[in-house]
Amino acid sequence: MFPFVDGFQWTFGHILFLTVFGMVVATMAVTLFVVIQRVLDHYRKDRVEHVQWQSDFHDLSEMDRRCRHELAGRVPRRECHNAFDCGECREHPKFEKIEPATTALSLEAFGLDFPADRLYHRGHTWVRLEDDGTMTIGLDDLGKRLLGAPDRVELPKPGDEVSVNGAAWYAFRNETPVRVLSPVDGVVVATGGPDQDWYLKVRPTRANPNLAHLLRGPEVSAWLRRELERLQILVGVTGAGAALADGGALMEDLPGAQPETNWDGVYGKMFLAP
Amino acid sequence: MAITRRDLLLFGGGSVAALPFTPIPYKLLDDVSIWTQNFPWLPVPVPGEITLASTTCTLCPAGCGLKVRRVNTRPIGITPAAGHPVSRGTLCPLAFGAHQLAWHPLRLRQSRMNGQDAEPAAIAAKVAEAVGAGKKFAILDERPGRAVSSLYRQAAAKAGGVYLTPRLEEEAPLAAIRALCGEGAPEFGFDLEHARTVLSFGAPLLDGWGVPGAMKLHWKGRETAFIHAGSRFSPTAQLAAKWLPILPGSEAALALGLARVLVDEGLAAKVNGLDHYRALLNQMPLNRAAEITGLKAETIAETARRLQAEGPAVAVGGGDLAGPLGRETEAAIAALNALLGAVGREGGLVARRALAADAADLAPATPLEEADAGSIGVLLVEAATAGTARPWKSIAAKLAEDALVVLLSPYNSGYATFAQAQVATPAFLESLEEAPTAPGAARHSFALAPAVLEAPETAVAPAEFLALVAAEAGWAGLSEATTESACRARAAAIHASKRGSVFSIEDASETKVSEIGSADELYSKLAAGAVWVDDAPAAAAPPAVTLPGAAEGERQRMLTAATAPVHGPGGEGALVAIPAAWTGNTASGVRVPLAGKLDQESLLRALPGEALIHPATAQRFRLKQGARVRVEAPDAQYLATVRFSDAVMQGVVEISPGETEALDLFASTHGGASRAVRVRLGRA
Amino acid sequence: MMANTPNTATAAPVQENRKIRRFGMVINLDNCTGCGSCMMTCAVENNCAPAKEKITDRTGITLMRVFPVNDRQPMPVRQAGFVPMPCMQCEDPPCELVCPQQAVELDPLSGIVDQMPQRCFGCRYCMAACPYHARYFNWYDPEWPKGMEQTLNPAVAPRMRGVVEKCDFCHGRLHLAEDQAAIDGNDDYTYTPACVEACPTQAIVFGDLNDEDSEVSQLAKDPNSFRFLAKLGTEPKVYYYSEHEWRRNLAERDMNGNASRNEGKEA
Amino acid sequence: MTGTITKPAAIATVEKKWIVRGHERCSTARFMGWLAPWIGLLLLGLYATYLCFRYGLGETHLDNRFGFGLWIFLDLAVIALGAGAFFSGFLLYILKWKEIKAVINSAVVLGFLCYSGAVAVLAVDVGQPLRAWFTFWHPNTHSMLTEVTFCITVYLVVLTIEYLPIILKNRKFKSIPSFLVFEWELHKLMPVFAGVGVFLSFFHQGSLGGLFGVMRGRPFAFREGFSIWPTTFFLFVLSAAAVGPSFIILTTKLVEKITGKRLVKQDIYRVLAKTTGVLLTVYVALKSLDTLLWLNSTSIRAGVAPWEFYEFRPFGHATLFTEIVIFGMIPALLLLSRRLRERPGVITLGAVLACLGVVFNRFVMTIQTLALPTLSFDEFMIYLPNWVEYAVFGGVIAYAVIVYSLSYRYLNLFPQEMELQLAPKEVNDVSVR
Repeated sequence: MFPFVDGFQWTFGHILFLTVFGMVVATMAVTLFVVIQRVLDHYRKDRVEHVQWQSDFHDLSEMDRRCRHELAGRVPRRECHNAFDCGECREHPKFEKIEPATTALSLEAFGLDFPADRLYHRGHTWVRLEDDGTMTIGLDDLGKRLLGAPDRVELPKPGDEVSVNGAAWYAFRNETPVRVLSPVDGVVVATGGPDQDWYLKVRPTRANPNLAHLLRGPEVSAWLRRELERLQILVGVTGAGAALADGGALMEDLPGAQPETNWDGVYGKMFLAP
Repeated sequence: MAITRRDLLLFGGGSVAALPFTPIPYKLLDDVSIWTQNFPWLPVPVPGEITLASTTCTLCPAGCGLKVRRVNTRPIGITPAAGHPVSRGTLCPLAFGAHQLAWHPLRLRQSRMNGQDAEPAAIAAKVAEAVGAGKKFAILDERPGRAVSSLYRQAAAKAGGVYLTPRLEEEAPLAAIRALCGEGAPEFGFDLEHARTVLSFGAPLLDGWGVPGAMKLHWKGRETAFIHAGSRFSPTAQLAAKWLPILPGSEAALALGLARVLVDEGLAAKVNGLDHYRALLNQMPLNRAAEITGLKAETIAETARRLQAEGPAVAVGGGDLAGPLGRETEAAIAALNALLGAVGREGGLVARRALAADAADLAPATPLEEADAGSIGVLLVEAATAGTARPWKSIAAKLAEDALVVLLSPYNSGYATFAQAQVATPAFLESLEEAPTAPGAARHSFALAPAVLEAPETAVAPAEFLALVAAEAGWAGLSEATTESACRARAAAIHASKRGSVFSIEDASETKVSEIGSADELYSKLAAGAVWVDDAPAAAAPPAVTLPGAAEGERQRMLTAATAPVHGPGGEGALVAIPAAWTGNTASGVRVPLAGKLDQESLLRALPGEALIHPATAQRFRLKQGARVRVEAPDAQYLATVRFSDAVMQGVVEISPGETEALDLFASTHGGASRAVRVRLGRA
Repeated sequence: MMANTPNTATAAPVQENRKIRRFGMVINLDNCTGCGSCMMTCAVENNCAPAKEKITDRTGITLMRVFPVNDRQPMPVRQAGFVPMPCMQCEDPPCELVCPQQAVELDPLSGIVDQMPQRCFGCRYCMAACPYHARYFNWYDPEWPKGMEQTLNPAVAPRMRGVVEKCDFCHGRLHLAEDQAAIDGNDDYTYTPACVEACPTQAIVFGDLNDEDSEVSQLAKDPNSFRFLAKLGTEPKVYYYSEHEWRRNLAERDMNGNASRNEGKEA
Repeated sequence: MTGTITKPAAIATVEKKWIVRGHERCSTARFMGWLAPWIGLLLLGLYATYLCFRYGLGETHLDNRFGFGLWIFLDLAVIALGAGAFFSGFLLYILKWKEIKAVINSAVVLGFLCYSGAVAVLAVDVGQPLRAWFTFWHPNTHSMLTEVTFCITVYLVVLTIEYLPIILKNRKFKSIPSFLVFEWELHKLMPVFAGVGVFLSFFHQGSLGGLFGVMRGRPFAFREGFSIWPTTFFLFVLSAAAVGPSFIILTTKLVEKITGKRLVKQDIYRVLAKTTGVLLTVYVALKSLDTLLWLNSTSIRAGVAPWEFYEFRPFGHATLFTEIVIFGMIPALLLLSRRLRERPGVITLGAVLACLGVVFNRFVMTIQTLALPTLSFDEFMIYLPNWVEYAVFGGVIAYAVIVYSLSYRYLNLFPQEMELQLAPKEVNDVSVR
């Protein structure tokens, strides 16, 4: 077979055979090489969290990947292909201008507390732009009720960097870890916690932070309605199926009220970390 | 520096990635595959120059010449001896593997008595003690006619005992002829070489009679018609010019039927006693012969006419690998030969030149069957490694109670389970052996088989053991006797006769005995691997032959043998068993280790212990292929494995003898009538 | 690193001036008495071990095998005989084509289909491909009773378990003849395989089919000579001879018509 | 910790953390109970393997006539069924049929198990497995088996690479950032591997057929063809591609049955069933044509009477009828009909018949080919495998079940599982082709 083995004679068969298999093996080797190069590149550029979000987003079910414009009723069916990064989305600017966040507006929040002065991330966090140029990050009301009273939280230390769609902090409820996604890029300047209204204060890493991916104004209501529906289904299927609402409003401590539910699964869905 | 898990992982990963670039995996792969090509447990043959050593096969009575291919002292193969006057450059399959017999797994390396290792001298003392105590002494010599046999006969004479010989099938018809010739008749031999038509009564002329392939070679380029009458579709039957498929046990009826045709049609040669024989033949009309044999009457008539028309013709009795014919059947066949004028004629039965007697003072050779039942108190058996075996029952019947049986054999097999003492003797090729005249041969011969291998130190040659017994028992003249001395005596007798010539295997040269200076010279020639062959029979007037059956009782016995075959109607589940093979497969010795190539590893022969049966017969007994079945004869039974063969006659089961127990099935018929026996089949 | 890789039979390139032989056989079926001497001597010559107890006719190693055959007529008019079957040494061997690792090779000098057990990994594809069932697998390691390994023929290496082997016309003897010829400086040699030497009726004629004058090539051209399954196009170099039609008819499977048989003989 | 025994409950708690987030899986104890008999079977298989390696293949009922037996037959069958992996890869990555995404992970795992299992059995089946690499060192480029060996080896590597991302997606593994990043990048380039897999599969599935088609000495198997490839080459590729989707249907339905969960949407089954239907129709047509050609020309020229092959019981004419009509035409028509495809029962039946068909075809090609006599004095031979052969193969089945069960439990084999868990009814938002 090989030229360096005794008595070898080249034939057409050898040439064809070696060429074909050489090409196959070469293709596979090159591909693997490229993969490894790209992995190293991600490490070099510190894009691990970004990749993680991409990967998680990829794993979300189709139902969970609906475009915000579909939720808001601007388009009948649309699946997001951009990992919820509307700033990078080509289609996004084509839709009508989206209202800015304003206190003047009150949102239909189905008995929940969703102030209109903030921008909402689809991972159930909110961002409030402070006058001093910092941003306050907190858990929205649905997120709070989902976690109830967490056993503990692991917050970043001031000076740590958080990146958009990367982990902002971890909360634990009943031994179930919840990775809460950061709505924005920034450097932590102060930390709050479950006892306070907010969790993190961050200083944006860029002068002009891209906030296009955050929900605001009336679309928050549309999104919230969809989230409550999802929750209903999730709990209905994975749990005992009892009503979550206590006299019309959602209960304060959902896991406490419904311990039989697989909250781990619910958190994965609701906090976009499958 | 702290080592983190990450470091370890990196190190591991890096090592794995780098491994293909080191020689380690390739070296490992290489070494492993080389190991598979040279597994340490595989023997490696030691190279060396191949030399040839001439000797003679002594496993069966045929006495074929052979050369042992050797590397140093190790035998690595067997080659036929070209031009050998007895074997004509042929060998049987077993001979080709015979050089491995010395290492047979059943090899007996230590003499034993009562289940314990014992010195041969102790066994000899025991024998002498028993003889001294008045027990009747006997020696069963499975290979009679040797020079050593004369030592046995001397011993038997000294001890007042008997010297027993087995029945050699090829010799039985010759003995029957001799009986027709009256007192002082010569010994006869078959001269098949010059016959034009040969009718065999079950004799396996093409697959086991004499030396292998002999007939094919004899008849090459000659128009020899070979007619075979037998119940088995054996190779001989398959290759015969004509096969007469007779029912089991009907050989005598066929012989009488043929005789009847010859006599009735005036085709018979001039012989004495035709009148009384006609009285016998009158009771065997052709139709009756046809009915008993299962042949058409015309077939018998045509065969008889053909034998007469296409002479010289000869009938060969003597049974075959399927066991002996009865005495009466042999007589009927001898009578047929007489009627054909084959006695004393070239191409028929020729008178052998007589061989000088070895010594005086010999006990007569008594056929085993003729020994008195229950008479023997001490029995020495010298077992043949291959060759004809007999059912142990036929021996046991002759033994007194508490008889001491001593087996002289290199193997722990055959009669070993019945012997109180076993003397470990040298195996084939390990000691000087001799090959006397092959049974049925027209000329006497004598070959020596020099030792080619070294015998184990513990092995004692039969003659040496006899010397030990003689020393203990005080038999004069025997205690110094050895195989060599006996052979020297035989050589001296041959030299004195000045007859025949000596063929040396080594250089394929022939020397007339008359040209050899001394008896010692003749001996040393023979001892280097040579064979002496007597001169051709002298032309002489045919002896006067008298047909058998002069006495009414004898006629009655012959008629009974012919008309009471075993295949008649029997009870439900009855059928006839015949042995499917005799020589080689079963013996008091062992099978050649590689013999499995012929039966176990191929379908050439029936496997020992198999019961061949026609599928239709099997269906009658609801037997499946491969089933274990109990074959029950009147006073013996045997467990066999069923194998279907549509070449087997319906209502017949062919037993391929595995152990001597299989032969016991046929023991009840052994002495007299036939080798066919009525049996029942039962589930194992 | 790979210096010790399995041996290669292709080592010696064909020297231009060397005589090219086509060793072959003509087996006279009329002479075969089915005694089995060829099988025994073959086993001895080629260092086949005595069979283990579990071995049957379907798992044994009989490089030369004698098959009992008959004309499939009912008894007692049936005619029967024997067919000794060594490897047919096909000129276009189907086994060589299929072996994935070149453990089978048609020797260009002798025309013998060589089997290299040292290289064989025992896939048994060649056994499936051989229509003559001439290939045998070592289902176990060979085992000799204690001491019997002394009787091994030094010209032939015993095979290990898990490899295929077959008749190679006594390659050991050929090599001895070749070595002797090389010493003598004489390329005009022949030799005798063990089975040919052993056959008591001299039913096997062996020699160089390329040599027009040899007995074997004369016999091969005899109208009574035939080859088995000639229609498959394997071009066996083992011919058979019989003066009996029923034996010659064994060459091909019965097509319920005689025409095809004749075609088969010509092919 | 020293000296204390970890309590089962603690094990269960830890074990749960490996399960994909949100997947409902049975208790640890129940899972162990399910695995136990399979582990037993695996151990039996390992014991039988030991027997073969220690004493030799004489421990099986294989013989010189049936050098190929149960193992090779089932290997061929399993490799044909495992073709679902390459063919669904082809549909998803090359033809971009997105629906296939719902089963691709399961298909890859099945493919990996089929191929690795087949290779494991082969390692027992060959007499000298330690010399198997000689094929790479001294390959006979004319041998179909060389091609098979090369392709299967490389394809097994491809399948391993395809399996890797699925494993790395395990909840625990993906929490390791480097695993996650590697998985992500590998996943992005998966179409390259899928393409290589398709190429390799095409050749080795074909060469497996060629294995028999080139055997000139076996007129029952021998086929003429195009260039170096006999017709069986193409028939094997086609039949493997045809039943691959059916096998995915069957395995998925079986997993659904065992777990009591819905794992893929009905329309996925319909797409797969239709694929089988179309390909099987083409296959049956070509197979029939090939059979006619072979009976009327190829076999006659090889000296065998056209119908003699079917004169040996138990392989009568019914064999041919069963292979082509019952296991070919009927499932092809069942799955081809849009109306019949609407009924899940019909899909199951069609898929079962199609899979049986390919298994039966492989059986005929291996076992019947070897059972039939070639020489005029040959006997037709029967071969029955012994327990060692069954046990070794059973061990491989057990291995496959165990690995698949672990994969199902800890990996996301069916991406639609969660969605279907939540969906109160059929969600028909994927357009049906």
